[in-house]
Amino acid sequence: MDLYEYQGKELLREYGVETLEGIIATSPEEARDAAEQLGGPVAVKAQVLTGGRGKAGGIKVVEETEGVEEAARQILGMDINGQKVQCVLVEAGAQIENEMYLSIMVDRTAKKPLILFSTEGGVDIEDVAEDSPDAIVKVYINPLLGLLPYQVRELTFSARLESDTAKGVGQVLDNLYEAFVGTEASLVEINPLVSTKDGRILALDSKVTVDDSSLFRHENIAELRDVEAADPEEQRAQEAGLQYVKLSGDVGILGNGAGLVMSTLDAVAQAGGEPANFCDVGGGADAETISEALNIVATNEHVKSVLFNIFGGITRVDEVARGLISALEQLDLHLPIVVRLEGTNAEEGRQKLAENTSENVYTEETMLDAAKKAVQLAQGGGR
Amino acid sequence: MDLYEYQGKELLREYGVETLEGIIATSPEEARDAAEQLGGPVAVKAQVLTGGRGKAGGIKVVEETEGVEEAARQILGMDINGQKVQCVLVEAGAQIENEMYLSIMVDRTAKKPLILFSTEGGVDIEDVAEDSPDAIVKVYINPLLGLLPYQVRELTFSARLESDTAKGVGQVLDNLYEAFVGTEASLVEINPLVSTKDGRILALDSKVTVDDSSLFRHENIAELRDVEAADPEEQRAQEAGLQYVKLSGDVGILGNGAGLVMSTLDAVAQAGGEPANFCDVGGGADAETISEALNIVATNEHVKSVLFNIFGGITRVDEVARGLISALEQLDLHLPIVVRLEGTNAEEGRQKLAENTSENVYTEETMLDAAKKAVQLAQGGGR
Amino acid sequence: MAILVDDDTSLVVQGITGQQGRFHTERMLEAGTHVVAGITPGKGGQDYEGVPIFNTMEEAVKETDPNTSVIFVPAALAADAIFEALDSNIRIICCITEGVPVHDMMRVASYLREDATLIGPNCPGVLSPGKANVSIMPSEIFIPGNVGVVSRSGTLTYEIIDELTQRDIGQSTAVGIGGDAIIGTDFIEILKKFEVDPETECVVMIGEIGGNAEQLAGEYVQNEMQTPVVAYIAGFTAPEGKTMGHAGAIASGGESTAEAKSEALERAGIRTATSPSEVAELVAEVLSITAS
Amino acid sequence: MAILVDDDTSLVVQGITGQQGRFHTERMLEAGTHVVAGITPGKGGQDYEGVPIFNTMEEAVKETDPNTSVIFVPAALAADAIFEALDSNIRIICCITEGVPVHDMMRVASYLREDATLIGPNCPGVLSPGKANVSIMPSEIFIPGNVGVVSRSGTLTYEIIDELTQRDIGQSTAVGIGGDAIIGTDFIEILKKFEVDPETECVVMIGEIGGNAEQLAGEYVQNEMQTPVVAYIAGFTAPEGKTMGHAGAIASGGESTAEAKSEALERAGIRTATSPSEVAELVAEVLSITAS
Repeated sequence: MDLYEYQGKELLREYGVETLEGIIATSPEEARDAAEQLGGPVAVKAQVLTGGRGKAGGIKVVEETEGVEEAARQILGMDINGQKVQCVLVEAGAQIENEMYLSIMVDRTAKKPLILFSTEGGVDIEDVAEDSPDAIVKVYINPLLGLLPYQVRELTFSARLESDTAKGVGQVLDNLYEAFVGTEASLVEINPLVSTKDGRILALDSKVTVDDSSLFRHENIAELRDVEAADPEEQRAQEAGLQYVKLSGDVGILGNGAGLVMSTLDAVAQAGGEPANFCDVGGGADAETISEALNIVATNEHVKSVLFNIFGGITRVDEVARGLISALEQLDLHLPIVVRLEGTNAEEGRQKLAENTSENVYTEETMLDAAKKAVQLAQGGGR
Repeated sequence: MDLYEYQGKELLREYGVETLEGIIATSPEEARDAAEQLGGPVAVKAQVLTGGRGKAGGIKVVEETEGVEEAARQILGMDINGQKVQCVLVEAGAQIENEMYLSIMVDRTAKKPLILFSTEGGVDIEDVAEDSPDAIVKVYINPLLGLLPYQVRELTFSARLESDTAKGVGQVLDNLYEAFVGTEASLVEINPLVSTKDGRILALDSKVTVDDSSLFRHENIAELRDVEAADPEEQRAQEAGLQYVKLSGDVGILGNGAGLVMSTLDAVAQAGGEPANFCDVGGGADAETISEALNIVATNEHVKSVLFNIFGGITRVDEVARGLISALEQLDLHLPIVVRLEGTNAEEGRQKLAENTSENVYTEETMLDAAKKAVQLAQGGGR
Repeated sequence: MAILVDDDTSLVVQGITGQQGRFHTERMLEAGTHVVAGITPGKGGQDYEGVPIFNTMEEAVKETDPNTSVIFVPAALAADAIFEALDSNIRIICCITEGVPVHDMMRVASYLREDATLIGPNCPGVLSPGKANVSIMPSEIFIPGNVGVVSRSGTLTYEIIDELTQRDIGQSTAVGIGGDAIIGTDFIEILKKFEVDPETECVVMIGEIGGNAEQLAGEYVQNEMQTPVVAYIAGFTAPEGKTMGHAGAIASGGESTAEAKSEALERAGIRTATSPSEVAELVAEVLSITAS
Repeated sequence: MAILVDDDTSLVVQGITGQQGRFHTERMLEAGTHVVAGITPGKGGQDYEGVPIFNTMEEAVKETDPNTSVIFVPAALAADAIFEALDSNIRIICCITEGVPVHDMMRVASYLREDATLIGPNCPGVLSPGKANVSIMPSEIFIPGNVGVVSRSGTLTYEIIDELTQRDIGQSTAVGIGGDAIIGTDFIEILKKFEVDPETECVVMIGEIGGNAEQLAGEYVQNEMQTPVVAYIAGFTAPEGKTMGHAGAIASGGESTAEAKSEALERAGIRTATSPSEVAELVAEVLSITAS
């Protein structure tokens, strides 16, 4: 789960990382009030869960309070990489001396936390990694020992920081590691981390991704989940316990098991089609779940055909077929549905389906054939 | 550093371990006030840093508040294993169902925390270990992982606790482990840990020993050090940075290095004498330190002779001799002092000493001869 | 032979009395697996389908001496169950549980020593057809043979197994290593085991988006492995930054995309299929080459 | 030969610019020890007595490739220094620092792997006469020879070394394992090394009150060791419950008393002296028996 900049900063402050003073605003008027309260020049920053908002015009620095309302008006409602800006962070100014980069992430290969630090901040770290890899300092942490003082020294000396800056960065790092562990984040990133002319070290931006699997023990963070921003389709699927990702194509896809569904999407693409979604109905897909899943997929007005791909292993295929039949009876779907059933008791399942369903249901034996059929149907042919 | 029962309980309560309500009192009047405040029957318990206070009459249960003053009067000032009782803990009563034993200690061999639990509490755990070793459950903790839930289950199931008691004991154990780590204790012991008729699990006594070496980062605990109770000799030595232990004999002993001093004590005992103290003046023993050490040893009125045993390694013996000479000049000691100097530049040192010191200073070449001489002098002979 | 689990496997089921534990214990028993013990705190002394239940692993080990465990406990308790198994000297541990917190898994991974193998979490487990089923995989679709299968996925693996079986190509062992970001055993360790397994003549590796374990495996195959490998990667159509079902299946550019993985495997000289059925075709080719 | 430190030792001094670090670095250099680097954060680039100083162990290792370290940093930083050395693959680490918190040491001990040896803390270090001095021991009183010495104490060891040297009995290596409750290496591990050291023909073991390491060592000597051992225990007159200088020297009944240790060693067939000079006499006896 990704947090907005202002949410991430709130968490970081709880762990002692200093940020600029900021106030969240959902209207131009609120933004002006915020700016007045803060005084002096402010930055008005779009709150979106995507990068590149600066280039998209989502950040405006306003020297005089009068300009804030107009700036906020321009930013609020803006579409940045498909996300509508619903609020802005109005943040006090600072006299920046240096911009640095600091992050801690879960390293999948090393299976431990990895700290990245660079004196070249404010730019994309991947660009730094490509252009001047030596400018990035890496430190791996043993999670059973935590961040050790010598590792902080290794980082600050490797980065050739001056003594005062080293001390400040070291303190931020200690706090950030506490935050990383305390919130069970998979990523905490401060870019830029700045030193100011008056000697402070501040987090000017924040990107925090927390581990969804840990939310059960972090109620305060779970509450930050932004239901408004989520796509209604995805939100409904989540409530139904489905693994669901909305895509931009016209072939709706359902299946059991994440790998199989990903593979089904690929098959549809190979057949020349475009998947409208990823939907994993899970192992024991009963009539109710299948019904809800079909319903959600059909909600998407772009969907022209549905591909339902089941490999019955432990769940027997005839049982899945029964669930599907019952779901189709409950629903009044006019979309063509291609069903591919394979695995344990597949024959019985297919037969049951043939006996019970209406003419908009097609059955295929292989995944590739099913994908072709669904694409054909979506493109208006094959009926 | 050992804590008094009431100090240990205060710490344990901070970590969520439940105890009975109690009030500390230094006079019979205070004890009566405390009992009135608590109401009902109370226990009046001598606060001393030694075991066996129950047998010594240091704990009295008083049913009626009237009896408290008398009980406190009897206990206050009592001598228990050489310790004068300076305060009592007046503690509320409880309806006890079962007495258990729970402790966590630093296990030197395993180099990790060891938990001991027994359903046979309120008695000496070493007796239990001897009489019914199966009644003691042992669990070792990996300090990098901490106490794991499965280990709590192992303990409670091995001890065959009933489900409710298991839950309560498990909670106490979690809290006690937190306390053990949080206070950097070398021992936290609750004996007895009791279950009450109303289903609570309470620490009825507490024995907490914290690691002296960790006190620099535990100011709140360091402040509990009881300067009043400490022997004035030992206290003065501690302030002078000496390793000092007061003993009951008549041969005062000084030396450099803990092992060598222990060995010197043994040599005195082998020669038929009794050491009056253990005093390690440390490596770089300068005139000031030696002077203060001699002074402290001489403070003890039982001391009849002093044995000063130095093996000069890195500290050269002639330098030590210079320090000793200068110390003796500053002091006006009439006690016979046997000096044994060995090691680097020993010859020069001995010579210097022979040239400069008065008739009450004797030099010997070996540790055994020096010990014999000191014992002889203490026993009134040999001058 | 086979790897990880076989006739010598004696299995303890951690969380045997939960819904999943019960269901799969029956299936594992049906497949002839030696299930010697189950663990459910508080149910010690009972039994399930003839398998004695213990309160703790300590008791189970003392009474039944298992060498392998399979874990069905809830996500919040999974790391504790793994530690319990490790500390009791269980040397092969399959954690089926999905949704184990990543920080828990980092701690587990840092504690793991070389003498123990953790498979998963969020995995289907390990199955050696005709020998032992320590998994939630449908043993009905397997037949014994000489193809090793290692995969980050569940049903996709069954799909491919089914394609193999329909072509009468049997399997030595199928290992689901799990779909999470942090798992106990990566492709390479399993490939190493298949490489030294005399029974395994070809290995199928099923990868997906997220991380770079497939690239590392590709390097290993190229540099160290004699046994031929056929690969398949799922997730070409996955959008960037979205978690596709498995917690670890997230393409965030660079090496984590299906394209990057597929290309790297091809570069490493590994036959890479574009569909599950092509996997089976390529395996058939490899085996006929090997046989000839 | 000798154990732990010898001509191949290349030493890094952690905390080289403190008072103790400077003093003993000079002495170690005088004894011919290859001191290749020193570490003091913030003083990287400087040198002390020709020894280059680095800010971190990482830099020191990159530039000078030491295999051994000696630690003189304050107690609060000692565990961190040990972790730094371990993580930089230093395989022999002598921690001289006194007063290291016990909980720090439990964490260190749990992190230690078999491929590294930590001596101390609160120890005088290790010295192989004529080869290397990684210690605060006075090398002047040593002469090369074939008696190994292992001890929990400092000056008491010097006393005994002196007695040996005065009798012309030289030493292979002297190891001060430290006087704290939790130390990196116990008697047994050192005895094992002496046992396989062809140069060492007799071992002197110097114990004291507290713990039961001497008893465990006694068992090892009795069951596993061919090399003769002479022992000495200090602290017969120590009162119960009092810490006698060393944090670990506390008799609390049972096995922790000098009597119990001494008796256990005698029972294990080990010659146990009652004074430092008797140690030397017994060693002389043993060596003359061995020689004859």
